[in-house]
Amino acid sequence: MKYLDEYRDPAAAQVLLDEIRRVSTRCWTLMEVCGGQTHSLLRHGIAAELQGTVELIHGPGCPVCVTDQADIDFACQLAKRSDVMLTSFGDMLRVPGSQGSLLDARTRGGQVRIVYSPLDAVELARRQPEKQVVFFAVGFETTAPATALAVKQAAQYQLDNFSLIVSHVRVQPAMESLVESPDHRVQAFLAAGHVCTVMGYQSYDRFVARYQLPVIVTGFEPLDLLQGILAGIRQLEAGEAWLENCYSRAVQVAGNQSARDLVQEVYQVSDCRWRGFGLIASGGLSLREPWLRFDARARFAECGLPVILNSACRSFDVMTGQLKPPECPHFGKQCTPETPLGAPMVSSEGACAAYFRYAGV
Amino acid sequence: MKYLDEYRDPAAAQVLLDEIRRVSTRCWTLMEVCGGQTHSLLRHGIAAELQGTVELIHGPGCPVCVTDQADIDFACQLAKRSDVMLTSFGDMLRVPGSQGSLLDARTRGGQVRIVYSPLDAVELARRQPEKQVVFFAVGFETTAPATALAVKQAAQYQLDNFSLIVSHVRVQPAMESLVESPDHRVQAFLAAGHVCTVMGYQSYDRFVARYQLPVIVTGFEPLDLLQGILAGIRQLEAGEAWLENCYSRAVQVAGNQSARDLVQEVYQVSDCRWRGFGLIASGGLSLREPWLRFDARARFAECGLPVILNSACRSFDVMTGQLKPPECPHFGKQCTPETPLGAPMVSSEGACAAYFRYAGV
Amino acid sequence: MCLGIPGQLVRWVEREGIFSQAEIEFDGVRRVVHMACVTEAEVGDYILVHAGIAINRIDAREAERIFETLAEWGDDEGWHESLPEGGEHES
Amino acid sequence: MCLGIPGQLVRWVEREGIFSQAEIEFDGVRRVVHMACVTEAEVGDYILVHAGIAINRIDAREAERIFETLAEWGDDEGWHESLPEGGEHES
Amino acid sequence: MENHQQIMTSSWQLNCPIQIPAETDCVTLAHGEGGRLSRKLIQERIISVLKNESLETAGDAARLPRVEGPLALTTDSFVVSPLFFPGGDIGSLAIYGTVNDLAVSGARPLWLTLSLIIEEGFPLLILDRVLQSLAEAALSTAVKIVAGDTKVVPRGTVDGLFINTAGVGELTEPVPPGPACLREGDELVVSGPIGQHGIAVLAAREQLQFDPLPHSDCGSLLKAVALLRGALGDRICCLRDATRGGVAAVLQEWAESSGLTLSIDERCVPVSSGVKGMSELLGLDPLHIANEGTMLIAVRQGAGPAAVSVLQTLSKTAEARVIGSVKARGVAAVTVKRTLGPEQPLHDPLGSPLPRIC
Amino acid sequence: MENHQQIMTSSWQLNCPIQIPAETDCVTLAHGEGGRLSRKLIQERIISVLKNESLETAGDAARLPRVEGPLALTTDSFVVSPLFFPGGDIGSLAIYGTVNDLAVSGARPLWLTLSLIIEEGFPLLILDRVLQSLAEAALSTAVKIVAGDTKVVPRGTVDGLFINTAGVGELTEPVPPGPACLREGDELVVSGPIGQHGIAVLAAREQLQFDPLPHSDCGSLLKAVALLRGALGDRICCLRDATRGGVAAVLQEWAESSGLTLSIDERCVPVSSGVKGMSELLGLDPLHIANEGTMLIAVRQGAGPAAVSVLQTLSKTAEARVIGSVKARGVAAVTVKRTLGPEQPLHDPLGSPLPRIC
Ligand code: SF4
Ligand code: SF4
Ligand SMILES: [Mg+2]
Ligand SMILES: [Mg+2]
Ligand SMILES: [Mg+2]
Ligand SMILES: [Mg+2]
Ligand SMILES: [Mg+2]
Ligand SMILES: [Mg+2]
Ligand SMILES: [Mg+2]
Ligand SMILES: [Mg+2]
Ligand SMILES: [Mg+2]
Ligand SMILES: [Mg+2]
Repeated sequence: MKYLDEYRDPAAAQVLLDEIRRVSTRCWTLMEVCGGQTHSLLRHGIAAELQGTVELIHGPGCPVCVTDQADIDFACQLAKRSDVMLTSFGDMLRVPGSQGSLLDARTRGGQVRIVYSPLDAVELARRQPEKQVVFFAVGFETTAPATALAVKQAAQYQLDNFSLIVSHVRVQPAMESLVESPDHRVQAFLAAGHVCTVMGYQSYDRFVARYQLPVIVTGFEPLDLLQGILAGIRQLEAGEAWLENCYSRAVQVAGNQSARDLVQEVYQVSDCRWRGFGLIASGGLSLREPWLRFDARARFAECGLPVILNSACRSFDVMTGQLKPPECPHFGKQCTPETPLGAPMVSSEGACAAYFRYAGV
Repeated sequence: MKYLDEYRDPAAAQVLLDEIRRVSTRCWTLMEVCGGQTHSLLRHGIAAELQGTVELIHGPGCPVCVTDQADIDFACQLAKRSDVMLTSFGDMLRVPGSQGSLLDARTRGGQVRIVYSPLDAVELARRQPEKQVVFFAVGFETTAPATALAVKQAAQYQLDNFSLIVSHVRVQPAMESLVESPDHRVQAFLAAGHVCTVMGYQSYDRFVARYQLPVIVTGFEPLDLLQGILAGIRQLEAGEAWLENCYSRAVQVAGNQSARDLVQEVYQVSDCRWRGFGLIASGGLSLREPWLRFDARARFAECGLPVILNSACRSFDVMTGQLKPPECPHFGKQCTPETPLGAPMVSSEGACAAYFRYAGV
Repeated sequence: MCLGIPGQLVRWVEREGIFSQAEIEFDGVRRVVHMACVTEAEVGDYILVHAGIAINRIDAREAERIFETLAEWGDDEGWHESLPEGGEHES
Repeated sequence: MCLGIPGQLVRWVEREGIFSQAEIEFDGVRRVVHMACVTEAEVGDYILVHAGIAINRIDAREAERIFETLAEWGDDEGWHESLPEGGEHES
Repeated sequence: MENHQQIMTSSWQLNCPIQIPAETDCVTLAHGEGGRLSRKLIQERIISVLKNESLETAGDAARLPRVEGPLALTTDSFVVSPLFFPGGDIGSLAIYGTVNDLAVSGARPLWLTLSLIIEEGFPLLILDRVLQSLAEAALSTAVKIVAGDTKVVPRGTVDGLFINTAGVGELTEPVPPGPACLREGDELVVSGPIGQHGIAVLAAREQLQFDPLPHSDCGSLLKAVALLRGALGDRICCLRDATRGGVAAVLQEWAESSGLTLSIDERCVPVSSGVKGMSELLGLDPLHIANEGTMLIAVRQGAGPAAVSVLQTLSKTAEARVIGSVKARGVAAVTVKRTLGPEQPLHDPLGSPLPRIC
Repeated sequence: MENHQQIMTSSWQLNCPIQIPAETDCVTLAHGEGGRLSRKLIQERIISVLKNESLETAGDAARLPRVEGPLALTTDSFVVSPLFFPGGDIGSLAIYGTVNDLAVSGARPLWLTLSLIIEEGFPLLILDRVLQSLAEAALSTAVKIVAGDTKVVPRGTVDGLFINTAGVGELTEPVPPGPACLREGDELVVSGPIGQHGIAVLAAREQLQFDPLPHSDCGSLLKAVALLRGALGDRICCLRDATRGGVAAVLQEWAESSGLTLSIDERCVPVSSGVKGMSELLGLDPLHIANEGTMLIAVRQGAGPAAVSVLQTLSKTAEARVIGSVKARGVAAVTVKRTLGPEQPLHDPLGSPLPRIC
């Protein structure tokens, strides 16, 4: 496929690998922010090739992993109501809340349906006016334009049977909270390419200036990742820290203005509980006033549930790069994809799942 | 089984048969009012044995057969609503309305459930408060106490999710309408035993006096039927016409006062459309004022449907004794239990079905 | 019409009002039947049951009549002279 | 995170407002994608699609850069002297 | 969680005697999708209970030794609701049903395949119980389950659990020739009281609240058939387990195959008192009600009493009776004598009998 | 009646290319209850389409001739949703699935049993269509359906139609010994492009609105297996149709059976362009996606190219490729080489892959 296959070319990758090895005088520590990058690094054998040359640590960039358990519990509660059809991306189905996952809720009789797009959920609501269709809106800024568009379409169609559980999170506040921690080890960031496709990367100017850490906007294919790693190491070797875009075929400096306008119109920035992190100031999105009628929390106010947190999981440490998944005492023992203790083991993007799959146990 | 098996004794039956043959000087025409009697006469071989001695013609006594198509259509409509569980006796399921039977409605997605007793439907309503449980209340006066009791229990339990489609019919007005017809051939009636168990038989005094026809209260087992037939023939041979009770182990003159009170409290006599007959004055029951909140017609007022009558079926003639089922031009041809043109072919008590089953085609 | 089956009352479950119930045995199987209309029955009585409710007690005395009559006919060479009443008479 | 796949715009279905849509081809299969955020694309352009909506056009010129760089490295014996920029620079 | 538990158990009628703990494990879609969980389910819950070599080494198909005689092959799907009923369950039924079909066809049952279709959310404890019962029935009839398949389907697309078994047997001489060989004078024998299975399942499913619940006759006919064939040899015309449609359906099929009239006397047909009571109450005819361990046998003229006395030596068939005979084709294909008069045609029911009140 | 029609068709996904007239006849419970309607359904809709003697004369079991060689026995239930998908339907699938299981086990397929579980309300026209497709598949693979069973279950207790087939075959020498015989150096061959069935069904079921819909590879492997066995003889170690769990699941099972590591190169595995595009878009790995007419073959060292060139003479397997080999047991049971570096463990999926966006 054009714009995919050529970025997986082994010979080209080998050239970049060699160059990374050549320029590295020591083993730098880079954090790839996005779970998709983590998977690609492992899947394509890059992490293994770079062992000893670069230390790659995994960032908080899996929206499924950081979705608050209380939101999952709420979604499960709604799914069990006979009048509700709960829709979400396939990713969310196996992530455990405090009382099981959405897949468990379906196994116990709840109605849960996978959609490819939030707009498909709007279509379901149009076709089934007797059902309350609830879309569980997880995802970073990349996904927010799609759910914002869904809200606007639902409003245009005057649907009163469509609502959202908004669990959108914002990636940059999480990066900030991470580097504010005194014991963080990150020396450079590979910023999440598709978030930047939507949001651009101007907002990292202040971040770079304040923390003096290189930030490289990076894509997802092997060549993209290697290019991002190489750029980061060059900055580090040169003792520099600036903002660099290594994913220029998909990312412009101001991002996608229409998409940003859409997000801006429907959502506002708000504080947000991140699973494994706790409350992050400005860490999420919530619906603005005119769209509150599409908020599932308001529509089904009676369904709130207390949260039971699972304290055994070390996901905070894993997602802040303190701990590699195999170093977690539960990894591969009590915690496997069949019996996950935490979200990073269950999401297809989670770092623990990536290690479990690709690194072999 | 006590009070069943001894009344099926072949030797005793033979004695009665012989006696009937002995006393008959000509072939009298008796109508057994009740479909249960029709089936028993055929099933136990009595009709065959008496061929040439007595002509037995079949009366309108199958409540399933005479239930108005409009009521069936209404029941089918309700069954298809997702919030309704339609309950009825097994007998009703195969009877065709103008758009198919309840079994068809279920095949097309409607929720239809067989109950043994109307009181079981009340229990279902108690256990499933999220469903509207509708009981399709067919039957003669025998069944009315059970459905009246169901209404009273539902009121006591304060159920707002239980209602009835009342299609109860009264047997005596139908007998009257039948003998009012100038071309009727009935010389004596075997009155329906279990209706009399509830209602007694005082009300036949006037009937006998007016029409000068013997009326014999008759049970359902072979000896009961033979005894009733014998009694009728004796009256006819003696040129008499009076009211006689040949089912005295189950029927008292005033019937069952508690059961009558119950019926009286919940229902009032009303005009009623009988399938195959048309409107019969005082031919049915309807709920009295204080119980109208249990009327499914009121609760689901928007579900009414126009009636399409099937004009090919000769059920009126069959049920008034004008036509033996095999004489109907459709019998066994277009009209079989699989493809019934009329209710008498489909109800397990219907005269056409009885002939189809027991008399062989 | 109106399938009515006799069974024997083996136990009262509840004797009051519209919820009164008793256990009735039908040739080896028992079922709890609504008794609101036959409140005066006693254990051992045979009850006629229709659609889950009792509609009458079986009158054991009356139930014998036909057999007594038949027995008479059988005993009596000239039974057909003294024709038995098939049932009680109400004019 | 945020699986974004490039596909080629083969046909506009609707070009107006929040309901605008186009048919996008991904290696042999096509799907109608919501285009509200990429209204300026033309037939033949490659579009980055995420969760059923277009989030950007692929910049064909920028896409070549890495290969040009690699080609230069390959041509030039002393390529490691003239280190290429990995990407554009924003300070 | 009370509501939760209710949702879980309300969608099919288990009628299972064991209490399900609220936290019990359930079958999930992943159990049926060919990965680790699938293999775990099959290894730990199925093969371990049904243990035998062929099943353990089976890849796509079981490899079996050669068979001397000609073969018999049969299949049945079991969709009974509720899964547990007095006298049996879907597991034992799935074995006995197929074993009986082979036995009445004149074959020695050898191997069975077992295919499970399980609804997502089905409790594993209940599955274990079904498999245990199935394994016991297989052991008692000495058949081996040599190949299997397990599918898990999404909630709402199957009612709890369906089971299919297919069976291979070796035909042993003399193979009963079948209903086409019937001739006038042949005698009809039923191996025991009829209608028990159908009534037991109906009472349990419709929650008719009868007590004691009638017991199904669900069980193996292997021994009875073996004894009978040993004693009567080629005087046996045909045998048939009287399942769906009851004795009436078997009579109907035999009458059609032979072109003759099959005639029975209702008063000779054994009916247990519970079945009799419930049939009267619900307006049903035991001749139309299903059996799962009772068969009809046609034997040559005069051999009826011998068949009965052989069967009566086994407790399961102690109430065997001659119930009728084969006659020249009369008005009807099947006739029944009841209280009085000439024989009545025995009607072929349209669908399963529904309980009725009038 | 519009609402009516909607209720009727909404409860299962037919995806059937023919338009169902509103007044079409449906399967009713009575069709499954052993009476007249049952016999009519079986005679007129099933036997007439599948016509062969055994089925017509079958009572409880089919009587079949003796078989010379040892036997193979297999079963599968087919629960695919939707019933019709591009490239096949549940009917053809039920034949090819079982025929393929016999073929890859080294057997010549002889006889099949056919068991239908039908939901009340299922349109007869659709049933006819399925049976027609099934009959054609049986004809094309020269297997006979000799015994059957039909159950109709109440509305809501099954999703339209499930089919079980069980198959009997005669093993022919040399029987491929199976994965336990694998040794280092043996080569792994895939018979064609992978993932087509799973992607076709997923796209049709979830109504993902892709166009053109990818086609399933649903079809018979009989010819390919026969050619291959003829050409390679005992150089074939084992064969397996890569159904549920895809190629990855077969590799995993073979690695477990042999105790060795099976190692493949992703870039050698044929994937059609439609499957590739959809897999990328939905975040799925074709190695985990089901096939229904594509097999994995293990052959002795050096025999891979011969296997491929034999297979390439058939159009169905024209894209056969050597994809890997057997090695001493390393870190992982199954490994895959992708873009760079050492081999990656190929993970065994937990349940079927779900489409994902992140
Ligand atoms: S291995 Fe499991 S318990 Fe440990 S951090 Fe990962 S998800 Fe949490
Ligand atoms: S045979 Fe059919 S058409 Fe004729 S009267 Fe009876 S029910 Fe009606
Ligand atoms: Mg296989
Ligand atoms: Mg069978
Ligand atoms: Mg069978
Ligand atoms: Mg299988
Ligand atoms: Mg269910
Ligand atoms: Mg059988
Ligand atoms: Mg198989
Ligand atoms: Mg298979
Ligand atoms: Mg069968
Ligand atoms: Mg369904």
